Amino acid sequence: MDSLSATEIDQMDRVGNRTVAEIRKDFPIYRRAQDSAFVFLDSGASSQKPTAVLDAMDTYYSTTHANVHRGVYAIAERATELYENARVTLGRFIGAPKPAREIVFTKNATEAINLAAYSLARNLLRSESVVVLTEMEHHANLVPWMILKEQIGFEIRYIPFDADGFLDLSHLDEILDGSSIVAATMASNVFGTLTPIKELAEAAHSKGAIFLADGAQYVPHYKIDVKELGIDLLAMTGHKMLGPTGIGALWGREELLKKMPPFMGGGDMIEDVRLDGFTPNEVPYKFEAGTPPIAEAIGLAEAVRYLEAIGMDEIRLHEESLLDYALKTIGENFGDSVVVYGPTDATKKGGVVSFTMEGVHPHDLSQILDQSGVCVRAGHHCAKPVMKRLGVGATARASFYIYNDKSDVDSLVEALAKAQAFFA
Amino acid sequence: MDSLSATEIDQMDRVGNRTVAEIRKDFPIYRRAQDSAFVFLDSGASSQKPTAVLDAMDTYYSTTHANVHRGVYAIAERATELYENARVTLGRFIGAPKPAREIVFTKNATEAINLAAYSLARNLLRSESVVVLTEMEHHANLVPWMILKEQIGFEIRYIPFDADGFLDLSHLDEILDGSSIVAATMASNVFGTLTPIKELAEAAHSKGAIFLADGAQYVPHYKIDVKELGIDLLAMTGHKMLGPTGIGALWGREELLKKMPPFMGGGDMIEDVRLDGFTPNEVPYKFEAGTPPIAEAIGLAEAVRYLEAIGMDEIRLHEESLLDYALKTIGENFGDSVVVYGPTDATKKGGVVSFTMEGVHPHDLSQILDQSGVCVRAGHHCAKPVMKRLGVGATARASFYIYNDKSDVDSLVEALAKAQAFFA
Amino acid sequence: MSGLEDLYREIILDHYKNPRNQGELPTPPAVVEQGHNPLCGDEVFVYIEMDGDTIADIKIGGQGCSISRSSASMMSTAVKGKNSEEVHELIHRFKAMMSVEEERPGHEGEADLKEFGELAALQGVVKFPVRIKCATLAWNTLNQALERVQQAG
Amino acid sequence: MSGLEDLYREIILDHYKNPRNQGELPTPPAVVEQGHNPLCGDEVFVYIEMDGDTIADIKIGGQGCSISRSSASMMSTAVKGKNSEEVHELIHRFKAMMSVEEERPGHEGEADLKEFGELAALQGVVKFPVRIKCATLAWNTLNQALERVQQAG
Ligand SMILES: Cc1ncc(COP(=O)(O)O)c(C=O)c1O
Ligand SMILES: Cc1ncc(COP(=O)(O)O)c(C=O)c1O
Repeated sequence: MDSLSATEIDQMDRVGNRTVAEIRKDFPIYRRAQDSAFVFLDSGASSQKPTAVLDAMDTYYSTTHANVHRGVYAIAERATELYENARVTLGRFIGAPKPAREIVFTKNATEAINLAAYSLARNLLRSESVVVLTEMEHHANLVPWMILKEQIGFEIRYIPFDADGFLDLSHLDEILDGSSIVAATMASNVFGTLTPIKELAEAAHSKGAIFLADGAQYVPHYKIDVKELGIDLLAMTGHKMLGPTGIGALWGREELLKKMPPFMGGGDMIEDVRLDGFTPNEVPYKFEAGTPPIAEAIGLAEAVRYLEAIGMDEIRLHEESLLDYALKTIGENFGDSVVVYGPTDATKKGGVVSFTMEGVHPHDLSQILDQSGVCVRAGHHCAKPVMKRLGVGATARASFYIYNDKSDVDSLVEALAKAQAFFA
Repeated sequence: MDSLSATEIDQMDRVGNRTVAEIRKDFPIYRRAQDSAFVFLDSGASSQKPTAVLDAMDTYYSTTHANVHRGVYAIAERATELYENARVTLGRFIGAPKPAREIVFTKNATEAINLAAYSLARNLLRSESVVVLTEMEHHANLVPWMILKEQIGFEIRYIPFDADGFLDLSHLDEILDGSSIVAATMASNVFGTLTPIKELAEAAHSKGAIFLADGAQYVPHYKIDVKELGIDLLAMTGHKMLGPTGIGALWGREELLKKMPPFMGGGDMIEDVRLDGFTPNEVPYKFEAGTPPIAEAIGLAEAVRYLEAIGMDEIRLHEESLLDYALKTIGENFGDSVVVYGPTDATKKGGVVSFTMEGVHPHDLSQILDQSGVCVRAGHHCAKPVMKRLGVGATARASFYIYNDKSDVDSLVEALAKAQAFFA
Repeated sequence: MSGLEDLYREIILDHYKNPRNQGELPTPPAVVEQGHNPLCGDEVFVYIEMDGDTIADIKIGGQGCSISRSSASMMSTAVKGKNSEEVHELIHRFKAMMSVEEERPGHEGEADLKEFGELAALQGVVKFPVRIKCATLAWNTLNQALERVQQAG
Repeated sequence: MSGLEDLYREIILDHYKNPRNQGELPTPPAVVEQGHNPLCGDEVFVYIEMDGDTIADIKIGGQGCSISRSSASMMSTAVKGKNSEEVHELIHRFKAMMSVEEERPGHEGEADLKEFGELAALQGVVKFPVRIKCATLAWNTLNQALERVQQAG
């Protein structure tokens, strides 16, 4: 790799105008890890959290905590304001036209998709209906539909993917025919490949179908504008984008959300309750039953501000440079003994490298890498149908974020070499 | 009130072997509030958090955060261990026979009830079925059933309550006849009255019905043993018991949980997924779809340890003494101009006083109390059917917890007098 | 009780204690619309009887806090005898004063406060965000009642 | 690579690279049961053919990591020729060694390790909690297969 230019190295070691070394200072976990190697390459599963996010939550709990939407006293009002501001912050981040009314907070992306699925199913799906998914969905965008199918009996069709992990759109028109809902991931959590969301949304709309995008792996890494993309619903999760656990969101076009019936019932989502029935509240409250994850929403808003300060375009550039270097270095060092799944062109995928090593099961690989402080995921990545298609039970997966740099890739490669030797 | 004995005063100013003044030092919000009055009497809506809980979460994020159940590397294993230990801690706290398999983490009590309702409905409820609730339920235990009723068409019957806010069991046998599910709160969030849970559970079982208890207002304040009570399912919420927002739980008898179909679909709740269907995971994972509220579960476990160290019986004694004093003082100071709802015998209810003041709407009352730093809730308390029965639109509600003492009750009474003067 | 004078102006307390146009109207010819404040349980019933395009009579029912009741009471006196365009304009301006209109008309709203008459007394509510819903409840309900009239017409 | 020797004993790697009793058996007369490790996607198929109450033959299929495959391989050699009571006892003791039995039989398990033969090599897995599921997968699946035999009988 002596062909690396100074600019290329620089790209890997900084994000926008900050060095990765500086950025790491914002993440307390890198402090703890100073005496032992800590090469965290599993942000695709869950990211680390900057101090600013933890502080925002602590400050909230230490000065203003009270239940939201109901109190007339000062700290309850302030808590409500912080919670509602978090909604607007997240909404603006994704280009929501009406952030205050279009963001529904959930506990994670999975709940966001279930909410959409359960709610849409009630008004829209009958035994003769068709729901279209892709073969590379995460279980979060497969199983909710399967559960509903067991109850309602509609048809699920799948858009297939090709050998490089790209969706195969050659029969799209046929597949979408008669569909009421089309739901697809924006970025594969296995391959990292990006899906042509705008095209899919348009195709769905041309059939009169509603289009749901699973942004769990996309929103943390790319600039996104839901209006520009023309999608109807977007699922997101906080813990993959520097936010706390326990928070996610569903964005939906206001007009659509208004038409959707509620999912869970409880406090806050009602306008009136009588013993013989209830009237739902207005959007987005209609979908938020019970005490919401208040501190978590506040933490997520802080994460969004942190990401915005760094710059989403800069984040993408940084990850692309790491990805490019990783793909090349792994290829050079291991040849055919390591198989990388998905495209090898870094511009066409997110910062994710899924691979297997000949003779070493991913589980064992991950365990051995851990001895060198290298954290990668091993398993089916909640995408068992993808694994089946690839003909493997599991892969190892390294994924990058803002706190990773060139040395992390080098550590990965070194550790892989050790593992290979160990099992040789 | 010159009749107060030293013991009675002491009871109000300490919990077990710690003084309230000491306990407040554990709660950072009381630090912030030192220069201005802070009389927090809204723990029934949400409690404050001790430093230990915040620290447990911060330490987790700063040293061990990674997604659970899937990683083979050290911090992911440790995160999984902490999360699973939290399950056991909470389970033991409520006397769960098999804590590791019977606690399902949710985001709040509302999700816990919705989970139970949606899941049970699928196997159990038909248009001719009967679900029995009480007239004093929180919306969280009303609306989920109403949403399902709209879809399935079963009958909902209600156990009424009497003028003192006690359940009227005189027609219980009749009401329960033919029921499949009986669901009742353990403590009214409006009156504070306790419901005869053991008796209700037995009556439900004698009809072959499943009994669900809403413990949101009970678990934070009383020792509870689910086995002893003979209940089948218990909903809990973390933020009312010193825990963080974004976490709750459903406990269920293992045998019952095993029979219940999954609610939400996604990662972690499956054993296998194929394009043509899925096999659910074992309990409790079957009910936990997606990345769970990991830090929140860890925080809740710390809250449980904090409560256990103080002692649940001691907490109850303390609250009872405050309640007793509050009921007497309000009566003496305001006579008929303040109406207290529910029983006036402190031994028969939790630390909750719901009241209205003649000529002052609860909303205005709460706003004026806030000027004196006194935080009480005003509104329908997510129990609109109860309000309707009482013939009021709203009440004011003061509720007590371990960080309250005699001076808080005195401040409340003083502030009430000011409000009365203001609106006279 | 510092800080509260902004919220509880004399005139507000007066309308609260002596609400104008309280009661019901026979429907038809009047229409009635019910409004809820989901956060606190306040309810308002707005009855309007039209004479052509003009609100010939209006009555207010329900229950609520001082802000909600006085706002409804003041609204009833303000809109009686006005035509629907004038009423819509007033609703728009009132909500702008409460800063809940999507496009806030800059300082326009404030400049117009004088014409608001008594209604200007409710301006102080803006500082208490939770109470804004109390103040706007009757206005939103009136808006719905007008929509109902239009649909029927 | 310190720390790893506990997990990856020689004998484990040997069974991983040269798994015993791999393959399938015709069903019937054999029964087959499939096991999943939901956390990582590993799959195992356990085929058993009974001769009366005795496991006359056993074959292992599927895919998995070194721990899962070697545990299955060792299990296959350990249970072949044993009757169902002996097998159940072995399953119980193996799970006790993995500390996943509800009632852990105190130090009993450890004392018995010797009789475990090769299986004792898996003891180190206990220190790696996530891998326990890998080690027990085949055993749980065998247990299910025996249940199926019993139900059919
Ligand atoms: C009796 C009762 N049940 C259920 C709930 C709902 O709890 P959560 O909002 O945390 O879901 C509450 C709290 O408001 C309650 O008081
Ligand atoms: C593509 C995709 N969708 C959905 C999810 C689910 O996210 P969560 O577990 O936060 O609900 C994930 C994360 O695992 C994912 O990668």
